[in-house]
Amino acid sequence: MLNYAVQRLIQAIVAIFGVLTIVFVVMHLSGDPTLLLVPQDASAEMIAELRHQLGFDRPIHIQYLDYLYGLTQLDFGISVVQRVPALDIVASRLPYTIQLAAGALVVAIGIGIPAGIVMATMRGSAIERILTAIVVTGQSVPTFLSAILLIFIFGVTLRWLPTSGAGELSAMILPSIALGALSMSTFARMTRIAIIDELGKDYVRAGRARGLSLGQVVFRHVLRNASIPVITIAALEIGNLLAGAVIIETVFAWPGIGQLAIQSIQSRDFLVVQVIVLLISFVYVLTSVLADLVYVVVDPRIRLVR
Amino acid sequence: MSVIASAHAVRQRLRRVPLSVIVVSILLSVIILLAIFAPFFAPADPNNQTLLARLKPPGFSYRGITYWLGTDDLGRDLISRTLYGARISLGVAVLSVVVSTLVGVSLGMLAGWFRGWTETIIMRLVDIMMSIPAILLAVLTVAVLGPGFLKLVLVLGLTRWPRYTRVAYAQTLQVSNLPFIKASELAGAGAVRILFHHVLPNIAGPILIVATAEFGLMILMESGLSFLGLGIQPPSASWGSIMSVGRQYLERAWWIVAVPGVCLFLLVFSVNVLGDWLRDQLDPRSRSR
Amino acid sequence: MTENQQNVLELRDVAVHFGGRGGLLGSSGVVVKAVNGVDLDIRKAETVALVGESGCGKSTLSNTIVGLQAPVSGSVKISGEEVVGADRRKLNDIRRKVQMIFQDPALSLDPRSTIGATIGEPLIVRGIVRGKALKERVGELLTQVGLRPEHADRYPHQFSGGQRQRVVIARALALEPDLLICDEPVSALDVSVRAQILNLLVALQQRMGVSYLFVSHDLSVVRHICDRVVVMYLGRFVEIADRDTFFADPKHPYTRALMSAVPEADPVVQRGKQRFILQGELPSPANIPSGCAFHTRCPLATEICSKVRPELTPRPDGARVACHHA
Amino acid sequence: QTKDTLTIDLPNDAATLDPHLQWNTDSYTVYRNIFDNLLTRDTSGKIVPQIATEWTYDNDTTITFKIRDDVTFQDGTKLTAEDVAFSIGRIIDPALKSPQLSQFDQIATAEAVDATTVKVTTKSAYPALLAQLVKLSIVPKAYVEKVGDQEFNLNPMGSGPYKLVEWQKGIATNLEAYDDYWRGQPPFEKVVFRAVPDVSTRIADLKTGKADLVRDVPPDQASTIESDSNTKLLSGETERVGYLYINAEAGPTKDLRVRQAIAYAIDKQGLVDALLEGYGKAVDIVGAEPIFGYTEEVEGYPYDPAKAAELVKEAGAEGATVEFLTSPSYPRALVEAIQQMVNEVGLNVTISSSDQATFLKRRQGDAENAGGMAFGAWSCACQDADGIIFPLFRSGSIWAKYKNEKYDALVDEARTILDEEKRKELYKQAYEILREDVPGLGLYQVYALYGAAKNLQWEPSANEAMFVMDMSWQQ
Amino acid sequence: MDPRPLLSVEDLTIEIDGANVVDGISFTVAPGKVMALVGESGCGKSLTSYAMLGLLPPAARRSGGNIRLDGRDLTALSEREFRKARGKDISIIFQEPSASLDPLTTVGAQIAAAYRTHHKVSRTEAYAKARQMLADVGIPDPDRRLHQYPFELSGGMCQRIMISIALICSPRVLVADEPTTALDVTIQAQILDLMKKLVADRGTAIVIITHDMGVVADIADDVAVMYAGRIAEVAPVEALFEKPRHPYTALLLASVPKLSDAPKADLATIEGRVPTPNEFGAGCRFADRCPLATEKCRAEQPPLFDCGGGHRSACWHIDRMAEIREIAA
Ligand SMILES: Nc1ncnc2c1ncn2[C@@H]1O[C@H](COP(=O)(O)OP(=O)(O)OP(=O)(O)O)[C@@H](O)[C@H]1O
Ligand SMILES: Nc1ncnc2c1ncn2[C@@H]1O[C@H](COP(=O)(O)OP(=O)(O)OP(=O)(O)O)[C@@H](O)[C@H]1O
Ligand SMILES: [Mg+2]
Ligand SMILES: [Mg+2]
Repeated sequence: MLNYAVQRLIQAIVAIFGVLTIVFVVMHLSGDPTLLLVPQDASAEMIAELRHQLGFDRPIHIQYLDYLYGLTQLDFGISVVQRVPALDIVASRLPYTIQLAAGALVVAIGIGIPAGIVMATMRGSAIERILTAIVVTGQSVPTFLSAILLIFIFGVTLRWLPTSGAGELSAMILPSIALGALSMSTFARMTRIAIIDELGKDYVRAGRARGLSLGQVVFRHVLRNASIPVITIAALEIGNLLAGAVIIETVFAWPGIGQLAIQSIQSRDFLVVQVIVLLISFVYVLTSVLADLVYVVVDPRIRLVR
Repeated sequence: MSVIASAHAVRQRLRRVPLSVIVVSILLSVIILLAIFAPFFAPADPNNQTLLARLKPPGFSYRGITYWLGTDDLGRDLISRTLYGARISLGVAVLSVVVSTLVGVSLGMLAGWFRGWTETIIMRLVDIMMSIPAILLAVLTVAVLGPGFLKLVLVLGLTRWPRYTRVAYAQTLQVSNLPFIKASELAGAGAVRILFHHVLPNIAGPILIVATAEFGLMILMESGLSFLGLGIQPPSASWGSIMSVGRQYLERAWWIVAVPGVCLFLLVFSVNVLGDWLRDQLDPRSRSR
Repeated sequence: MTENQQNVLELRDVAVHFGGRGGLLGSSGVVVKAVNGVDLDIRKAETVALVGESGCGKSTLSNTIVGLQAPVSGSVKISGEEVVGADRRKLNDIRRKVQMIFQDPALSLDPRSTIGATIGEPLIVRGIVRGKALKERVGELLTQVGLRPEHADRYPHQFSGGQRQRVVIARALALEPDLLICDEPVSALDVSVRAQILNLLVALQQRMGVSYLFVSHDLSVVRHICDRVVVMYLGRFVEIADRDTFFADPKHPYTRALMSAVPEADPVVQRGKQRFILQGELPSPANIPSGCAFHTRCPLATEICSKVRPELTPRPDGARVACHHA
Repeated sequence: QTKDTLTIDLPNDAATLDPHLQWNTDSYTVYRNIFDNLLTRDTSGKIVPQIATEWTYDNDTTITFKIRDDVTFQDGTKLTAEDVAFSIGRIIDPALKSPQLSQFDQIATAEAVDATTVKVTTKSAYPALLAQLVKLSIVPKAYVEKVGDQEFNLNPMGSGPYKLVEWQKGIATNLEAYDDYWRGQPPFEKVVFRAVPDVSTRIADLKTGKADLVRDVPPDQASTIESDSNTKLLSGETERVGYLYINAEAGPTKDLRVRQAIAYAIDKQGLVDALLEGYGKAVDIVGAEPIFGYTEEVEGYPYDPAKAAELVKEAGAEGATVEFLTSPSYPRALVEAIQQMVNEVGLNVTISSSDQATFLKRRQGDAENAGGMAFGAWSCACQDADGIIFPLFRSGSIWAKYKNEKYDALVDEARTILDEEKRKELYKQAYEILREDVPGLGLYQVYALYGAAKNLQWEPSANEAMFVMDMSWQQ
Repeated sequence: MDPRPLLSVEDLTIEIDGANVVDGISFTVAPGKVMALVGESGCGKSLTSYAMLGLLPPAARRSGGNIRLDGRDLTALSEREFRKARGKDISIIFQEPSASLDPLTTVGAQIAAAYRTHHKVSRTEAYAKARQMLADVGIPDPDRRLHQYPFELSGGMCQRIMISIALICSPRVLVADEPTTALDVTIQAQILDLMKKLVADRGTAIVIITHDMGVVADIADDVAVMYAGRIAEVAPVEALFEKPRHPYTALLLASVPKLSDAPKADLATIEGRVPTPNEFGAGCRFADRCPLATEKCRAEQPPLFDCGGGHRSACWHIDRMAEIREIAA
């Protein structure tokens, strides 16, 4: 157990550090924000002056060390664009992101897993075909299109739901569906595969041999066994939902991390991007630890050794 | 007798292929053929603009040219653009899947075979890459590398490889404990030979499955980048970029999204059905004997 | 058994352990002592059977002999050459003289290679023959194991289990080894096919003078094929004897239990047999009982057994047994 | 049925609310409703008093402003000349690292002479001073000094018609009427600026009544707004000009004939009619009607593809590759249309679209790497030719990939004299040179398009400002 | 044979892809008796056992014959009724004991659940019953074992658990599909002894499927030898071993090394291989490999001839068996 904790900690530090470094380097290779900040009629000297003031004229390794030093002081820096601590900016968006990710997860899991179960147990039926079509639709419509279609149908035409924003609870529904659709497909496919795998195992036949119906075997035994691969993708999907929502958040004007991330990248607001990336890789590590713990709960064979 | 028997076996196997798989394979072949031979099938130059014929519905005729599926916002023929767009969408998807497979599988096999430090470094790198959301990484890399078809392929390939590495790694671990691999080692075969002659062919199945799933995703990723203005360079078009233009005209000109949208659906649908079928085929339990 | 015959295999105090040695991030720390200090010589054209329960270390020992597994201590010599600590090049040289046949023919062949490619692999990678000569050699080997040269283009799944095991044997023979390690070569096969493979192994030995280390738990097979029997329990040898001595007068209580547990294919004999059924199961090799490892299940066990480990000691009839009470 | 809240959808939220930091459209759209400026422009574009009541030039470099004495900040304190001088001094202080510094760096000092008088001195004669001061917001000295720069950005306070209630960064800015506003009661109780990046969503918001006013409607979408019974389209001719930059210092376009060929190749009217759906007006110079220095006397290039092709041939540039830089911020369709037009006369134009930062880096970098062409839509929000053609074409400026000493001299002079007639003449000459050399090509005057609720009354202005004070519900 | 067999399989035929993989097999089992079904891999033994439980895989279909348990035709039951019979009237255990248990549930819960499937009792009662059952199958310290997971138990232990599950509702027939193949010989001996004891104590009829002639010799009362989906020979165990009446059986027995053999002498073998279902001809399926085969064998399928004493054989040449013994020797 202790061994596990130590290992996970080292892994987490390595991963987060690696992510930071990669993003830092790539970001700085892509230019700095000075040009975007100055008015269009600024002169070359003015730009150079501002760049100097902001410290972007220093060699990249110096900037990097400087940044790392800041981190050791728990100082995440101040956004050059917004002149506000980068951490505050990200923190203010976090609740929205969590809301949306949770909504999407509800859609993805709430629809995806039952659909996968049905598809696995009713192979060859009409219901399976209908579900397959739904699942494939989720996988083949670009989110920028599905989002605007949802807005037009449920917002503009039917007027059932708000078209944008993050105020009321009802505003969450459309973005959750749009964002959850792709994950829903992933869950449905993985669940289907996991269950089909399990259905081929001997204990299923053994269960039926002692008088259980297929449905009973599925609910008593198969689901639990099939949950392990599904937990694995669930952990991966949560990370994806946080920042994978770039386009959805843009279209729905949902003020989450995804939208912030893309805007910060576009405006080269380095420090904000770094905080976001830090946050996401942290969540990633956290969810995979969580997944490990869930494995242990679900599967007595698994011990926290690795 | 053996000839007869094998012919019989082939017929038997074909008989077992479900109708849906056959239909879908034909569909896929048609899409691929249309894409490859786009210049033959396209009724018009996909980049030829006629500003006076913009946003016209299917069947519209102007100066003796009939636009069977309508025109886009610059008065270009939508069939032709969709056909040529297929080349780009498929091209990006196929090539980026190839790139990520090459990178991912090689690394995965190395990690699984050599273990130790190689394994630690590669698998930690995988962790790192997986914890940066692909779309952000892609946007960042496009910003550095600049846009363009090949760069796009590179960007998508280089952001997606960890998925393959994971699968290849796990599979290699499994396969490398099998007696036939040990037998090869005893025969004196080196790591390279074993990995390419014995491990790779035997882990190809699961990798193929990942690749089919990724294939559709790559097309979506490309269209996402197109939406953000970082995809394929105009005037070339991918299905994604046609749709991202068309979404502004949902009310005025629904056909702009509908035509590539339907194509994309059919493509992803076909690939998925094939992938699932393939998966079932590779599953030893579903094979008789 | 003439005196001046050279030993094809010499094992001296070989021990193989798993796990435990990991450093900072090492695994659980449990050490599995799979093989614990064994000595064995195999002479030319001799068949030695290694019997014992599942998990007692038979496969581990086999793997160690061919160099697939490094021992923690001891020496393994094939035809006088040391395997332990040999570099890759040397090991490859030594491996020409020792090959292995695995238990499951279905897993021993690469399903994606033709059997011709599989059999030819050792010849190709060592650059022994190429092109047409290779084809001929493969054909020859196939004929030798009772298959036809034209089978070379087929894939494993086109063969039955027995045929596959013949292919495996052909591959092992390609380098004309002095010693063949057969790790349960027939236990996955059907009864009638088993006989074919046993006949083949016997014929090959007579023709080529190859020695076998024959791992099995089927005593009737062992009795049929081997010259000498070694019984292994939890990583140690507990009895070594010539076949006739062994079957006529098994001495170690474990050996006797084993013999009475193997059902005879004859209802009259089988039902008339005096049964000596062991209670309990094989202890875990990660946690080997003190003293004589068998004392937990032994009907003869006394106090000394749990304290002092008996050494292999020679008996008048030539057998060597590790037991305080035999 | 009039509501007391006005909701405005902008593409982005304000980056900062400290008016001295950012000069991007979305930020100033918001904060200019919180602050008053020293000067402002009326709907016709004329510079008129706001906080300053009158001003006199003491000499070419000194100007004295008279300040209103009836203005209070939103905390009730009086706005004095002290505050005005502080505001000017603050923005030119390098310690603030204001990106706007370059707009005001001609100012040497600003001092309060008495409670209602401020004296500003410039480094040299600077005719654009007043136009620049239109962009200067007056901040309360005492408050800023008390809370500090960072806090002031988060909780700004000014003398404008609206005060900040809540700033949900990146989401929305909520304002509330300042009842004691010196120009009278503001028209709406509350104003909300929301950030809605996607134009289709903004339009959907408008149609469903979630927003009352939306900005940046593309001409293509005008008809869907007009056809909806709840919404209407507001359009305003602006000082913004759509132009094509042509690299005169590198690549095939270094050859004058090629640049001229490009000028002949483009059917401006066609672009305006088809892609802008008429919301725009073709121009012959790089400048639109509302600017000072605009002239109709410079002749434009007619659409003449045959002539263009001939010029290309003459220059031996057939099939020469011209890189057309662009970014997602510019209208893609327009870029593609221009590409085809230029291709048709024998050049080979390839589009390179990258994100805005990269685009700027290349466009503003050295000529070799700055592409052959780029589209731009320029407004200096100062309604003066100086704010356009000086930064764009004066050699040495980051945008200019062109050098003509005669031209440089003309624009240099024009920015240092105050005589309006003389300046007009200088700009006319400058435009003649630009016409001849074609380092850039004016395409059209941009019309700003807004979607509005049917009962919203507002007249968009040429400088694209959105003063809520000028809006009201229709009775 | 016993006048009132408990289980009788009559003319059972199972079809896969249009081929009769199991083709008209019949045998009966009396209460308290052990019937062994032997034959090479792939000859249809497992399919037969699945058919007895009504659990054929989707690809397979029972195309003829029926299975009677105490006179009741199981094949006529609806799926619902069959479900009631499974575990209560007829039970099965499989080759891989650990794979047949749900890895994520404690063995106690699994045994108790098996009881509660057919009896309306409280959880505690079911556990008590489970505990009793564990003690019956000779598991030491049953209270602790109840709360362990399958992975914590050895293969032999798991097989005992499987037997507990199979027997907890006191079925009258137990089908055991290669119950000891995956186990060590010492453990195999324990399990076989346990099964013998159960037969003696409870009078359960057992159908044991195996390809190990030693196991047959040890436990069976009667033996049915299957070849390529058909029954080749049925006989009481001693009779079969002593005097096989089918060439296949004779050769099979001869291929097992015996005490009497000289060491390293050639063993008898059967040339060729078992035909696959799509290679089945019209005649005797063993004809291609049979040293006695004649034209008639290839053309006509032999019926099961009664040779007296419960011994029946499907061979046209029962009278020439001496020749075979010659060959085998
Ligand atoms: N790679 C390994 N890591 C850890 N433990 C191992 C490893 N390989 C084998 N063991 C353990 O070593 C012991 C001996 O295993 P081995 O495979 O040699 O037994 P065996 O006698 O061949 O058994 P079987 O008859 O089942 O083949 C077993 O307890 C096994 O679990
Ligand atoms: N699910 C299935 N789909 C297709 N064919 C099957 C299936 N199950 C069994 N078969 C075929 O039916 C035949 C009989 O199979 P069965 O499993 O009954 O053999 P068996 O006698 O039990 O063999 P073993 O001793 O190897 O267990 C074989 O040829 C097998 O290939
Ligand atoms: Mg082994
Ligand atoms: Mg079977």
